[in-house]
Amino acid sequence: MDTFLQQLINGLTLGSVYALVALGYTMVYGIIGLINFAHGEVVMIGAMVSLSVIMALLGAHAPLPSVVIILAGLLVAITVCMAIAYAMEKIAYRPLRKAPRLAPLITAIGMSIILQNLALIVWGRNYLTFPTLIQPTPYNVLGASMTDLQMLIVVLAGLLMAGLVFVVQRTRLGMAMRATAQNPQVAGLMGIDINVVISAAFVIGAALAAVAGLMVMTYYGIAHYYMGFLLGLKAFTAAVLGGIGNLAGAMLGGVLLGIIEALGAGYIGDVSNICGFPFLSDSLQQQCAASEGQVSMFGSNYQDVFAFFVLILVLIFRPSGLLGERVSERA
Amino acid sequence: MTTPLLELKDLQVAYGGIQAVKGIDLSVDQGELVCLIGANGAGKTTTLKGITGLQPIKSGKIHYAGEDITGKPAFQLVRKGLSMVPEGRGVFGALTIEENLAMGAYARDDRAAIKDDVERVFGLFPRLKERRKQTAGTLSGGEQQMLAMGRALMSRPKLLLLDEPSMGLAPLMVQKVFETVMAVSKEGVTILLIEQNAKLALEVSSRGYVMESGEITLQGKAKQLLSDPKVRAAYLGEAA
Amino acid sequence: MTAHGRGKSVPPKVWAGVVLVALALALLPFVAALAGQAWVRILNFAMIYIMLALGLNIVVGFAGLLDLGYIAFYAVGAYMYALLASPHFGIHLPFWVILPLGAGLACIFGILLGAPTLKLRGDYLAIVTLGFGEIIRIFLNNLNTPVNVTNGPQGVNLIDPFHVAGFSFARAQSILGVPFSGPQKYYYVLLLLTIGVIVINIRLQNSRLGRAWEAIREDEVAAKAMGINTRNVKLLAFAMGASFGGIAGGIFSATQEFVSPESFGLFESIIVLAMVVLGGMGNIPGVILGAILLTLLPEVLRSTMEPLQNALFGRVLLDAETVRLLVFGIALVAIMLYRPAGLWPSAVRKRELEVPKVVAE
Amino acid sequence: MSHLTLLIAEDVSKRFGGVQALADVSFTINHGEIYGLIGPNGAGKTSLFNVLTGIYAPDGGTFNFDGEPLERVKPNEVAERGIARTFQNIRLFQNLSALENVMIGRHVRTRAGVFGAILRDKGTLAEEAAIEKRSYELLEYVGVAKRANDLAKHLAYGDQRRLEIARALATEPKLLALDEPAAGMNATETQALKRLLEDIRRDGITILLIEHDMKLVMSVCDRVLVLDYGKKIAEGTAATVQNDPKVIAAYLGGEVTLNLKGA
Repeated sequence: MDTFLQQLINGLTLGSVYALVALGYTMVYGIIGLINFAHGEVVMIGAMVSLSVIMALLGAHAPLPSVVIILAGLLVAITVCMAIAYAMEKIAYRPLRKAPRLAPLITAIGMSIILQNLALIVWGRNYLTFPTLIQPTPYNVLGASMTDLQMLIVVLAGLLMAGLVFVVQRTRLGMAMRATAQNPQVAGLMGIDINVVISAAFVIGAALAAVAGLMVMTYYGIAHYYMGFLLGLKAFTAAVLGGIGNLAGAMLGGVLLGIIEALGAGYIGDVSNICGFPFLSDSLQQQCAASEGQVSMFGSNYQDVFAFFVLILVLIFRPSGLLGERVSERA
Repeated sequence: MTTPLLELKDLQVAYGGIQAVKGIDLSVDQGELVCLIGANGAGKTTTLKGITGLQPIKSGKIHYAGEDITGKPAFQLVRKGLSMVPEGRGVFGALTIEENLAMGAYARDDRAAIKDDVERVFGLFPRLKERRKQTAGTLSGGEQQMLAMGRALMSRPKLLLLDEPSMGLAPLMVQKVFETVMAVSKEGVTILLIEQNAKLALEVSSRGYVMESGEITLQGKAKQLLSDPKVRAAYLGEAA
Repeated sequence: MTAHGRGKSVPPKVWAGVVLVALALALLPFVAALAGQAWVRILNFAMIYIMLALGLNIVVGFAGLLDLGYIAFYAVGAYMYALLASPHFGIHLPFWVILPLGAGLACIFGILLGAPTLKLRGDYLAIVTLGFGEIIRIFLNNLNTPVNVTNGPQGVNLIDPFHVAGFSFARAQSILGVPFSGPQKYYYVLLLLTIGVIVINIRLQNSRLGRAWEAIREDEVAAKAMGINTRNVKLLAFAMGASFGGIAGGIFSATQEFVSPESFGLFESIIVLAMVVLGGMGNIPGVILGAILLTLLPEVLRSTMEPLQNALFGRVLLDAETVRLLVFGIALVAIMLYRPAGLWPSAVRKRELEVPKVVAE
Repeated sequence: MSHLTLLIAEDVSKRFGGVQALADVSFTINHGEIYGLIGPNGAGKTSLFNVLTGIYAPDGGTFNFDGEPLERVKPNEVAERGIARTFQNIRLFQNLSALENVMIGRHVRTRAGVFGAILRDKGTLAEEAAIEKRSYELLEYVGVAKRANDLAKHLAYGDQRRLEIARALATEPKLLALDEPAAGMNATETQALKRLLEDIRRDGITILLIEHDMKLVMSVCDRVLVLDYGKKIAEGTAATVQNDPKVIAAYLGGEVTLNLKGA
């Protein structure tokens, strides 16, 4: 039982990060129908920039508390990510808004590669370690352990999501975003400059991505130029799982995917234990004997496969996702 | 001789290889209710889209309130008091009625006056007030048309362009819509009305233009057009 | 009626051209060898990429379906060959048995992936195929325990090269007094296969089926209204493309004599996609050009950039590999923005410049 | 069912959200006639086309085509059964040549598969030659043969409309359903279209015609069905329909009386 609860807590933490990233995919997709392939790279840039700033401040021996140093890193990362997302939309996506769907999708893939390799040039090929500014303290939660860092991630992600929901539901800009998502032409007739709205969706998504980048980095303690790819793909899966274009869906999908992954990784070994089968070969039976009857077909190294299976299954059986009602038909 | 509020000079619009509007002249004076009628596919909607920049125009000039607005995007025109109710209504189905109306006032920032205007629209269409918290997608076609018109009024337009407000509506609704058009006109809003329903359009208008295959073939006082056999011919394909 | 069947009477000029090209292709490996055997290997790689790109072109270029997991079929073909012709399982089947098997297995994978997903809209399909590609890679990486199927991240070593009755394509030897290196011998095998793949592609494009693919790409609703069973025809595109990937994979295995999961990452898929896009989606000569250009690019970068940087800065600031990927990314964006039809405008577009033929009869 | 009838539609209905696009529409089309379908904007004409050709499933009602029921049939099967259509806003394969567009129309009446394409055996080559020949003939038939090798998107609007008809004819339909073929044509082009429609009919193909050009409808159609708000309001010869007060009201407006003082 405590494994279950433990995996649930780990899944919730990771899922909160997925949800933040998924919101960026879903906002952009909801408004212009584009899978912004490069969004995962924005997360990576967020992690890298904040790391660089933090290292620089530590290196300068500035007499600042850790929290201030981290916040400074975060602020710079957010600014850089927003600027990148804004430029990306303007240069690579806007000119193709009326082109066939394949074209912007291919430029998005191109942008993803460009950002990744620029990061490779700037930060190198090696894993970078996050300095131990925060020493996570574990707390006992119903027999399982949850660190204060995990709590912070979950709470902060929750607050940010609540903030986004407020912006989208209650502000003028949010209303303009919802209107543009439904019918950009009529939105224009209302006096909305849809270019501004689309830029806003990109920029807000990028800010959330920057925060997510810092969270992942502190959680795992490392950053890498390639980290955005898998994270982005999983977050996209989360968005699809919840119903792409739907904010609540992205949050639900993120948390759900995190939990599926954590539970999957926790239990796949037991589920695929093959020692109970009588038709095992001699060598396998020897392995079973040597490992107290625990030889699994699949281990936790298959963790990353779950997201893809979830993605494929959702798209085949419920392409509109859990909360999505319909997938808008756009030519 | 005052300058007209809206004036089209030799407007030509083409898309996808088809010349939909072949050089038309048209003007609407301050306070007038003018209709542009014609059969389906005559180029009426394309004309409106050309005016509001939704469809790029090929050549010609568009003047509004003494200013050249040729090629200006729609979102800038709203701020100048030129508002359009698109064909098929175009309400935001997932937004509530109140939010739709708020969208209509997007270009304004006088909060108190906006609030008054919402009440004014609700006065015009009590049905909408009853359902203010519902999403617009749940409304019937006629109610959606009312919402679309109410939303356009929220921008406090000087000139209102209406594209086929009666399309697909039951007769009772059509009547209600036209009565509203007249009421709005009486309040001093200048209106250019596009309609397929020629009889109704001419009954409420002071002047009318008849469009056929991208050209204006007849124009004049609404009363005269109403009894002109050529109008009927233009619609039913009879030899006039 | 055969009068306007395409190219019935070939003028002598064209024949002369064909002979010249054939001669040039025959001599090419020896010219390349002057610059080093490495360049012969690069030529061989270019041909493997041409096959891959043409296979992907059927799916993306003809039928308009964005497949980002295409490299998985390449992997299936490569591992098929590696496992059936290496000491790993001690099985040593001849290549002419394995290549068709690999093509067939890749084809089955293509159908398995395509059947449930082809009703999805274009961009969803792209992501699902990408996920599929990653799943295949993860399995290749991990299927070494508890039963060792793929040998995991270490890959499979000592794979048999092509050989027919004692004649090995990997060994250097002198034939009729002319010294041939291993890669040079492979060159001719690859050349034959590549020409075969090109001919098949041209024939497919100019067939009832090729037209159906292009119809679906242009307008799926209209294609249905014309009586085209779009689901089956799309599935066929997927299966055909996958088969070519499988064949290319088998040859890759044999020429390298080593495979590992690392060769089949998402970037390989994107590189092949970049070849198709750069050359011109749907246009066979363009795709071939794209494959050649993008195979040569990293080599050119490697042989110019690093010496250049050494000369300028005294050290290498940017390695060629990074710059190569960066250039691919920039190429994808720039082509879509400025030349969406690719570097080589398609034949159809050229055809319209011709004076309209008077109708036969 | 008489041997004269080709298509029987009974009580066909279709709703979209809150809008009743078609309400219990029934009609029959006889072999060899040109049957007009008219009505104001939004009356449900194109919806009827889409339901007939399998693009949408009807909510209720049945079609019987050529003696057999036509229900829950996919668009490609509808084409195979012998109904070909054109689209209101031209849906040609824009980046393919005019000839290739028509050749694609032959798809459903030909057989060659992967192996035929690769091996180019005698049968496949003969079929290809026959496809090309027939397609040229059809281009000549509709009068765009001179532009056979031009991309569809570079054809003049009227030519595109005619090319779309040629493509539909290539499927060897028993019923040719045309959605506003004269839209965007000038008077001369419309005259040529009228002659083309008469030729097609003379060659034994039945035509279902949606059209807004009333002159064309009245001069070419044997019988006309008038829809308004998704309901059938009249059916008959051009002359009867033209003088039907309900039709006049639907087009010019009449049923609605305004309380001009009340507003």
